[in-house]
Amino acid sequence: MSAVAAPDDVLSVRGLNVTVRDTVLVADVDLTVGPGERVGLIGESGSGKSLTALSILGLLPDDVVADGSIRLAGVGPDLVGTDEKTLSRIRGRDLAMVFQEPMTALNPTMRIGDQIAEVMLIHQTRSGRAAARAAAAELLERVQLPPDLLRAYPHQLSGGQRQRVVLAIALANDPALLICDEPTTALDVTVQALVLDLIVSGVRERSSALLFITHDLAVVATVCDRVLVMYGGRVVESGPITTLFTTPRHRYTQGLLAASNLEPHDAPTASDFADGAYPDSGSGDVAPSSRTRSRRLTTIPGTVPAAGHFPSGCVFRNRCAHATDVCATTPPWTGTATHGYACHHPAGAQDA
Amino acid sequence: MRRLNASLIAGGVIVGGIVLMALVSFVWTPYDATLVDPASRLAQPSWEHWFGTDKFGRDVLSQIMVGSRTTLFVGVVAVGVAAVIGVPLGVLAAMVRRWPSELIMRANDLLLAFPALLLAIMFGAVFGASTLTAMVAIGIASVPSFARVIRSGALQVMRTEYVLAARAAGRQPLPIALRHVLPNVTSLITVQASVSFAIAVLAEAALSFLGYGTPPPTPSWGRMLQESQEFLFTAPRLAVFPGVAIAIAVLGFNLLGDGLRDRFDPKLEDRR
Amino acid sequence: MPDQPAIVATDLVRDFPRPRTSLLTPAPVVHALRGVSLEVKQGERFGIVGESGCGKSTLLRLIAALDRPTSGQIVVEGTDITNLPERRLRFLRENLQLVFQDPMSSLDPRMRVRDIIAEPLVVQGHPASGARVRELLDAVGLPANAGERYPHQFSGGQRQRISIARALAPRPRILIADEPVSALDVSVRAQVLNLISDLVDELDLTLVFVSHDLSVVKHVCDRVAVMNAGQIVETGPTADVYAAPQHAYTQRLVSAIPTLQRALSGATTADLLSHPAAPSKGAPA
Amino acid sequence: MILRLIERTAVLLVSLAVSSVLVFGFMAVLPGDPARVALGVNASDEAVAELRRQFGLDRPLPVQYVDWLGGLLRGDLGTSYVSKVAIGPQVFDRLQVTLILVVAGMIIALLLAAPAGTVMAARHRRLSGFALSALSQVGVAVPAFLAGILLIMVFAVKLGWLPANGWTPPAEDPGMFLRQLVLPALSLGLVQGAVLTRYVRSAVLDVLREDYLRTARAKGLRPFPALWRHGLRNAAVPVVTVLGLQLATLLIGAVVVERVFVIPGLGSLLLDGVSNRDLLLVQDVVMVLVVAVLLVNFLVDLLYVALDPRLRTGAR
Repeated sequence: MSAVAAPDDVLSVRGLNVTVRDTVLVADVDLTVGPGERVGLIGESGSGKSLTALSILGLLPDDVVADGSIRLAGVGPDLVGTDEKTLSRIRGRDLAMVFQEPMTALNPTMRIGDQIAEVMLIHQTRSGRAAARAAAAELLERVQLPPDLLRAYPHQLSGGQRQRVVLAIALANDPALLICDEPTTALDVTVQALVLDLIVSGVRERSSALLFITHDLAVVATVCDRVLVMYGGRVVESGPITTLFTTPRHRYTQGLLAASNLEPHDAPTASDFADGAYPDSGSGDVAPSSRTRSRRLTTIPGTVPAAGHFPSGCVFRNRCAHATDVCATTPPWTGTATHGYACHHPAGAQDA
Repeated sequence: MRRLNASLIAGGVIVGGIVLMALVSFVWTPYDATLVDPASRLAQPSWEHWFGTDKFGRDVLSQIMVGSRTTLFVGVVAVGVAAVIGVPLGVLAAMVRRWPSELIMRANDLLLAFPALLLAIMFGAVFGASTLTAMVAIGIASVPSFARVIRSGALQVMRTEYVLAARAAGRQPLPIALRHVLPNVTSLITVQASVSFAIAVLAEAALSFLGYGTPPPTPSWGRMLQESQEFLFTAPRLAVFPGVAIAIAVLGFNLLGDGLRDRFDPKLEDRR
Repeated sequence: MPDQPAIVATDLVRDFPRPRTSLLTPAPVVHALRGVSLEVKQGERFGIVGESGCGKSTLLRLIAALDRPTSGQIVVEGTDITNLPERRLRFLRENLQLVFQDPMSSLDPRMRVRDIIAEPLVVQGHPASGARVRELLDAVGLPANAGERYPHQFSGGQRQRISIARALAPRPRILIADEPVSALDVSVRAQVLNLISDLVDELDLTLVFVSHDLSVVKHVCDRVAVMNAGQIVETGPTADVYAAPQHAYTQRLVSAIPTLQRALSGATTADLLSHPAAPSKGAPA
Repeated sequence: MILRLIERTAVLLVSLAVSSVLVFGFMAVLPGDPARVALGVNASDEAVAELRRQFGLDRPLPVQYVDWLGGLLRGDLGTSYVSKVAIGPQVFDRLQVTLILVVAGMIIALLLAAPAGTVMAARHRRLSGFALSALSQVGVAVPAFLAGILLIMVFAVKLGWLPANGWTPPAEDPGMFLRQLVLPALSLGLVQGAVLTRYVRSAVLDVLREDYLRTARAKGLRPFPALWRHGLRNAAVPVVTVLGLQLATLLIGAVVVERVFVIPGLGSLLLDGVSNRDLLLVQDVVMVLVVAVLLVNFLVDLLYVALDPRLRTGAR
């Protein structure tokens, strides 16, 4: 991983490790986000994607420890190991975050308007209470909520409305980087559409960079320019959306794409699997009749291991049909910092 | 499991120690706990009397040992009464429709207005003070907290999909209560029993102190404290030994309760 | 009677009273279902799609006789179950089984897997032989020794397999799956969907599959009913509903679903909000 | 919100009515004859009959109940069968003493518990938090009367700083009143404070785990300001519930402390009543205590509404 970050990157994460006691949850993650760039981070449960986000924000739970390097443009020190005082000046101003669960993200005993105004008063980006309140009203309007909600309490709002309030808080100080951690997972699909659109237009208006974390391939493809795929606490592949989703190289990415493809099997991404490269050993299915053959999905055998129980070397090798002895060693990164993969037997190579 | 649960171990050791002391007292005590010995009244602690003697010359250590039986006996019966009434009430309140459930809980709340001490004094006024009235009064006064805790646990169980699945398979309410609800609230029952036990020990001590608990000559920590009061200036140790015994017993049951709670609910594990 | 429909619901209404909030106005009522009618044929794979609060869970509970409608009628395999007392629902309890959404809450943590799977058999007085439990475990792709273990020793996907085994134990003819894959990882979701598909075929089951995700329903089901605000707004073959939604709500729903195909052909978040007449409109707003 | 107030008031009134029936029923029906009890087993039948007539005990129970309840509502608690003295004035005198004691104890408990519990929660992974937590566990295990005895041993016997017992009304000698109040109020307050500390700690720990506190941190608030601005009010909601129950316990718990410090409060009146077999006095004092507890619970319910907007405005 010899990639050198471009000097103007908004966010540059190098060799990030996250551990809890003796268990490694995130290992050696490199990640850059350029100015105005929208980068996706996808992975299933236990992939370490949320911990990566919390490390950047410096809000890991008490006994969880990060090391490595996290740098934010325009901010002097490395965010890893920086004192709380410095971090708190960055959070909410240069770096903002939208969390997954809108129902609990807002203080139930404080009015919406005060909660939005607060983030501007903390960082003194507006002069005084009145200005902050006026700005709060404007922010509400930008997320398509009526200004009279300023006086409402969170329980009077629906989940989608609350998430828009959280977004308004996050965007209030025009952050250089917005991090969204599964911002629409708890929302209905029609509400998701609106929130996604507000996120994208919000960062675009401010030329903010976006780090978007999700498990949903279609969402990430719609929202982002570039994507990193995480599995077992490691980045296994990264690249521009179109390239990565049409010609995946890592076997996990390939399997994930095939498994989430619910369309009839003529999509190009699945062709690699039609030859039965993945014996569906783990699922013990009964023999498919002719009628369901068209309905069968390509699967990745087995289940996602619990944190700390991923194999050594390539974290995917115990579920991978292409795994060989060499996979017991950690696969090297092939490609550039923004486009590459870590696989001994990549798809599309001779031996595939 | 996971980390060493210090509360559970400490609580277990203390409670185990008290139970052991009570058991030993059946077969052996240094002296007969009720033996009056005018020759050695208010003796200082010595090799003959480790904790000294009281105003009648009775051996304090022997009284503490035998007193632990009273404490445990009252606790067991009181917690038993509370659990036998409170657990079914709580489960019932969780399983019936809205308004009968509301009625049960309102009645329950009303009972909260009659704390153990007040009930025991009322019982004492009417039936005369005895160990039995104390136990029953403490037990009844502990019903509301049992019912409340069990109801909220049972409500959670009733909302699970496995109860829905059992209903879809044709399980009737009573088997659901027995097969699914009760087993899943046992941890709550154990925790609550432990906490209630501590409260019962406190209440028994207070009642005996007031003269509404165990009547003489049966030794009781609370009454030992009360008898010690006239010697506060001359022999304060008479208050110290039973006082420490009460505090350790309560501490033990509270720690046990906390430890069990941490053990059963890993979410709350780091609350200690 | 092979031709009689598996489930017929007629004009189902279910109101839930809410606590009063004011003295002057009557107690508010939540209209969970406002007149739902549907018919599921024998052997059909019927999907119900809708967002949270649309009434789909209420509808399921009514069909499974776990709740009673305020008005309307439900007939399952020719028997009117609307007002049948529990003791006369035995045929339903044997012939209709459910699989739930949450793999964490759907299995009693205090029971061994074999007891969980055998519960429907025991309830209905069948001999719950070890052989039957092993057979069921095998059918859902779990090893025979899984029966000795407790639910927490399994992953989410495996728990859903256990749920499915339990549902199949009394040899039901109708399987109702309530969001069975919503809580699962994508890579595991495919396995469980395959399993359900295979079992439905193998055992000739009628499947009612409820989901918020139209793409999944489209994959699994032949026909779909789209629910919104307590009503069915559109019913039809899934492919048709997906390709050419008629009702305004369905149109909004279909266009809001992000898909890889659309994204890769240039769809943006703004397109999710537009109507599906032109699904890939190109330029960002 | 008005509906809630009406509902709560209705619950209070029904609770009061039911508990009055319970108290009356328990004292009147179960034990047999209060006149016999008052006069003792050796009294002649004529004397007992005379007493029954004098106090209207020969009337049907419902009539007696209505009479008693009517008296209660007018503030007339009747006349003692034993001392033949009006009970009302005694009870209200004694109630004042007990209330002073309980309120002083509660203030000490709160002053102790709020900061200690918060610090324990905020530092629950550090040694200081653990040490405070262990200390509070020990505090919980000490009954108030034992704390009283220990305080007397240290501050009255050993150091001689404060009087060991006694009570002086504040109007008579404010200095003495305060000096005598310190130890009993402390013995109630320290113990209740320890109990309350555990609840404050657990409420604050709960709040610390809430998503909105993480949101507050993500806004740029440092841990303590985040807890102060967003946590305390939310943590107060469960603590207030406990506070209500605690006040009830404290009212009754004062009985024992009054005995230790020889204070003429409601508790000692109750105990005197019991030992003098003065059943009407016992019945009245019990009823007054129960009314006090129910009133406290009612006020706590209202405080709840003030703290939590979710109870004030209906959901959307």
